[in-house]
Amino acid sequence: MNLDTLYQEVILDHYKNPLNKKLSPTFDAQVHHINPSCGDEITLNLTAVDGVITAITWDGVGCSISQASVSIASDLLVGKSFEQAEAISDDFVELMQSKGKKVGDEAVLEDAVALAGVSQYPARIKCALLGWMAIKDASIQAQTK
Amino acid sequence: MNLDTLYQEVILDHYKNPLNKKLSPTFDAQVHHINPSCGDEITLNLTAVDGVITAITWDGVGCSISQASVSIASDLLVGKSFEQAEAISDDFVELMQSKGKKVGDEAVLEDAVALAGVSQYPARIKCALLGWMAIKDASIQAQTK
Amino acid sequence: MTFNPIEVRKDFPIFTRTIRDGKRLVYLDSGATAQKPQSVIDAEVDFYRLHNAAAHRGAHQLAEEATDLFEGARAKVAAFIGAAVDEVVFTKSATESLNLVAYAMGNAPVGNRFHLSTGDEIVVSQMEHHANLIPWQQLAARTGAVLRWFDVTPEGRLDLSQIPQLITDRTKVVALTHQSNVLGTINPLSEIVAAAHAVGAVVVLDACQSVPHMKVDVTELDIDFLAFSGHKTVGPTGVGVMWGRSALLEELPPFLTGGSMIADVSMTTATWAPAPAKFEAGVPNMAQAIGLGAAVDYLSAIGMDVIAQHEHALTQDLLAKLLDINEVAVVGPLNMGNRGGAISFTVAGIHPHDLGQFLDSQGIAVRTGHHCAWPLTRSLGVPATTRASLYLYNSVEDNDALIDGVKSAMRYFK
Amino acid sequence: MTFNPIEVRKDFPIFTRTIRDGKRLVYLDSGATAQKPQSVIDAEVDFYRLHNAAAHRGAHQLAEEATDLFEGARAKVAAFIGAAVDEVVFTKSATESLNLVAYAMGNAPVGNRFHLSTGDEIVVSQMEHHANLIPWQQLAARTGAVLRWFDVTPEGRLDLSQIPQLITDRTKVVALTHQSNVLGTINPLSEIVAAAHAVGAVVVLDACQSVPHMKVDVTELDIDFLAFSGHKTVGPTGVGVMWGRSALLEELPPFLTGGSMIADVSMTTATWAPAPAKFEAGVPNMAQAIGLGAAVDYLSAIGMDVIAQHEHALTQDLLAKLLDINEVAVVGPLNMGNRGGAISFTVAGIHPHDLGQFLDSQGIAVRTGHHCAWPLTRSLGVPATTRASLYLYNSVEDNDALIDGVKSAMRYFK
Ligand SMILES: Cc1ncc(COP(=O)(O)O)c(C=O)c1O
Ligand SMILES: Cc1ncc(COP(=O)(O)O)c(C=O)c1O
Repeated sequence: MNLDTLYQEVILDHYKNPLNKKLSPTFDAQVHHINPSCGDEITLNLTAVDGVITAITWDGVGCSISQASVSIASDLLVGKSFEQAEAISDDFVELMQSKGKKVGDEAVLEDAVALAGVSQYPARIKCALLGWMAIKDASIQAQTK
Repeated sequence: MNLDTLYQEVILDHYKNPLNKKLSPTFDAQVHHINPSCGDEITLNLTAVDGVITAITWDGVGCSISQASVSIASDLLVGKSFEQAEAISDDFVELMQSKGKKVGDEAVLEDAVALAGVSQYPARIKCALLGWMAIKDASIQAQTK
Repeated sequence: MTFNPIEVRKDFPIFTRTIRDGKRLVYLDSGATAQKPQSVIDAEVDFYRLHNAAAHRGAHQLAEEATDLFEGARAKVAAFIGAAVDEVVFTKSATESLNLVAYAMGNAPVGNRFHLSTGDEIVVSQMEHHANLIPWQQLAARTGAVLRWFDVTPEGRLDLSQIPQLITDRTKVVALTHQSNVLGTINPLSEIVAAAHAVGAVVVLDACQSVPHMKVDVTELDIDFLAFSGHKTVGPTGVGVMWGRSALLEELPPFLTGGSMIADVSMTTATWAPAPAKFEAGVPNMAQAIGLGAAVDYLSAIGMDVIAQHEHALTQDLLAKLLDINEVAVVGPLNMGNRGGAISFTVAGIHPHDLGQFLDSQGIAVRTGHHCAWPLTRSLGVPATTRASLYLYNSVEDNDALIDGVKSAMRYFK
Repeated sequence: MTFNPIEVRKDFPIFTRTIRDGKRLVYLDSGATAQKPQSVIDAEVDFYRLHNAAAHRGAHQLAEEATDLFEGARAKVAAFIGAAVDEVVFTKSATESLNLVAYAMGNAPVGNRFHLSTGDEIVVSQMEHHANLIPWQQLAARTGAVLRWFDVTPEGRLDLSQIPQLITDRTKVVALTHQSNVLGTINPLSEIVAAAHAVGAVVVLDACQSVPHMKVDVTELDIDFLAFSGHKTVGPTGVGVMWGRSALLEELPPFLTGGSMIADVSMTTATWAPAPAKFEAGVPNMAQAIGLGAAVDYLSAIGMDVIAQHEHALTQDLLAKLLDINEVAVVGPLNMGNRGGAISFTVAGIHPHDLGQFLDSQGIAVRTGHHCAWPLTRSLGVPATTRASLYLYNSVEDNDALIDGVKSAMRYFK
């Protein structure tokens, strides 16, 4: 296995220049998630209008995988309805659990397909999912508000 | 190892016709001992006059080794002072822990040397010691009475 | 039937050795611990030689491999007992598993469904192994709950007529053995489980003597917690299983605390990871869990039904031969319905300890004593018995060796 | 010095394998778990192949042999730490050992010296592993006692100036790590032990990171309880040790209850066997205890002083080389006094998890994260670090491989 399949250029770019990494002053839901196995933490704000996610902002510490993944997700899922976001998120989880057997549908996952290599490193899957789980959690909270 | 070194004639004789196996109505100390690993139990009465053991009687259930051993001890230690009894008892414990390397001093231990073979069967040492430990315990109680 | 215990024995290296100066090993003590097939030994050895690292604790290749093997073992065990993967908790033994459930309940705060206090009752039976009795005695003492129990009939069965008196609105836990390690009795569960669930109680099953010997499916049994030991299941020592329904594991507080079982920790507080991690503090007994995975693979390849059938036939054979000897009294059911291969007996005039010693001199390994079920043996008036317990590697020749041994002992101690 | 880690490595079969497509295994994660020499593996295998039976539970030859081997292992471990044989209790892990002490104290009735209640205090430190922190948090919560702690100075030492404030008449327990698994700090004990004993408190030592790496003598240290894990001591997984002073073990109530730890049992009550049996309920982890016996034999044959010296030199070498890199910051003492071979560090601009992953791609195994000492890493402002931990099979070439790896990672993640 080549490390470059894990650390694709896209990932390192997002890591160095993360999108939406600045908590918005207002939000419909705010969540704080932790990865207890490595200590990474993230705080994430989500705003929605009429069932459509209009803003995801976040702050946190973590490895390149977790930071790039939330950066990608916070861009990809904005403008999507909660249903669409959930479907995309499910696709992403499936990709992560594929043990290197899937490449991901770029039409759906866009930049997130760059994380496909993570599925070959079981210990890193939680890193890649941290942000997505936070968004999922925030979506539920925003919807039940 | 030959089983006959364990089950000497003397032992089987004592087992079939145990000495002093009938609790006396009076006593200076009564103790109840249990072997928790096999469930054997013994009740033992001890009487002493002026520091000399004058009677040991007992009742209980147990294997041939435990029954023969208490039968022998209840005979051997009567007429001995507490100090003498303790010294003999110490000799017997040493014999039991000798892993087959000692034969025992017949002048001191008399019939109890027949139990020498027990020392080669670690799981049976507790059986052989049950009665002796009861006598030791009863002696202490009688002395501190 | 293609099953042949003599062939099976070849998988177990211990049968290549001899006992007491050259005698064939006749191992009739599997109720205490089972022998190990080479595949189980190899699984442990391979782990140490090739993949040893702390599971769940490293981003390096060895740690990944260790994690995969460890979690793979969990999946195997889960499939073996019909459970979901995350419901299987690795412990060090059935004893720890049962203590885990009892202590964790003791940790439940007011409002938690497992919280116990005065007025609550815990129901066990008189045929419990100490491991499924003392933890509940202690829990009762700590919480003020009352311990009640099923009696055992003279023929060695649970007295099911007591269900209505025993299992009431006050009952919170019913903890029962699936198969008695002394009597061989297999307890019928459906009526008890239904009664327990009707009053909102949970059923904890001590499956130490059933999981190794027959197909046990936690879903079919409809129980709530189950415990068994690896070492009695042709697996390694130092590993056991605690299974619990996932909804219950979510509510049950943890037992051992420490590394890898937390969600968050400060100097004064901690929160918990989801099960099974919540119940597996510390670097786990990886090699042993992996060995247990190989053990259930081994048993599954033969088939638990085949094993149960074999043991059933052997037990019937041995019971009949024992009862042919006038001096022998069997302690436990004489009929083969709901009866497993643990056979306890006494021989008039010979103390079990002496009989065991004599049998040992013939190469025959049995267990003697109260078998860690002292209240039972006392209530039956036999403080000690001799127990032969059968397993897949035993054969009719083993039974015959035992019968010969008993007869020789009767001559020896005449 | 005749000690040569390259020769030592030949005793450990795992070093014959390669990592990530043919790279040499550079194992710098012994703080998480140590690799196993062949002699340890053989001891476990021999037990299963030749002597497997339930120790203390049978009058047959296999049971005798199993008992001898198991008790022989206890004697070896006792000698290894300067203890009396009956003071050594086999557990499944250090985590269980520490939980044992905490839960057993929680079981102590009023009047027992271990009984805790409101007004009592338990003292730990900010550098504890979760295994020596959460059990005490929980005990405090259950009993009403208060948890207090030593702070850690910026250079990673205990702040001993707090002794008079922390250890007072209210103190019942002082539970401390001997060597920090994150910082490598070896805590000086004499002053703390003296202060604790002066107020009648007991000292519980978490020796997970000291017993494997240096001569530890419980009598010299004058402590009261000690815990360590087999798997970090080149021993098997699934075994740990709880040592306690014999007079204290006599008074301490049991923890796990079940078979082989009783004096007498009825349906509603039980009394206990003397230690160590009192603390070893159930069929024990025999093969693992025996493997641990072989492990301490292996270490003793080399000599703990030789091992400590070797690690000292290696640590000094690695610290110097790491500090030569501008981007590296070491978390923990920089001077070698009272400092062991766990070196945590950060590299500016690279998250530890990414560094660990990169090093893994080079065959180098390290650990990353909070190392189960989250309150410590948070207090130091480094939620995660990379940790290299050294042991007897490591060499200067391993250090150099790590340094090369760190430098390459800096280029990779530039
Ligand atoms: C200092 C310290 N204490 C306790 C533990 C817990 O040991 P185990 O996980 O083997 O129970 C460890 C290792 O994880 C440790 O490093
Ligand atoms: C019915 C039963 N329950 C519990 C146990 C305890 O199992 P372990 O000693 O493996 O923890 C045993 C075996 O000793 C048993 O036979």
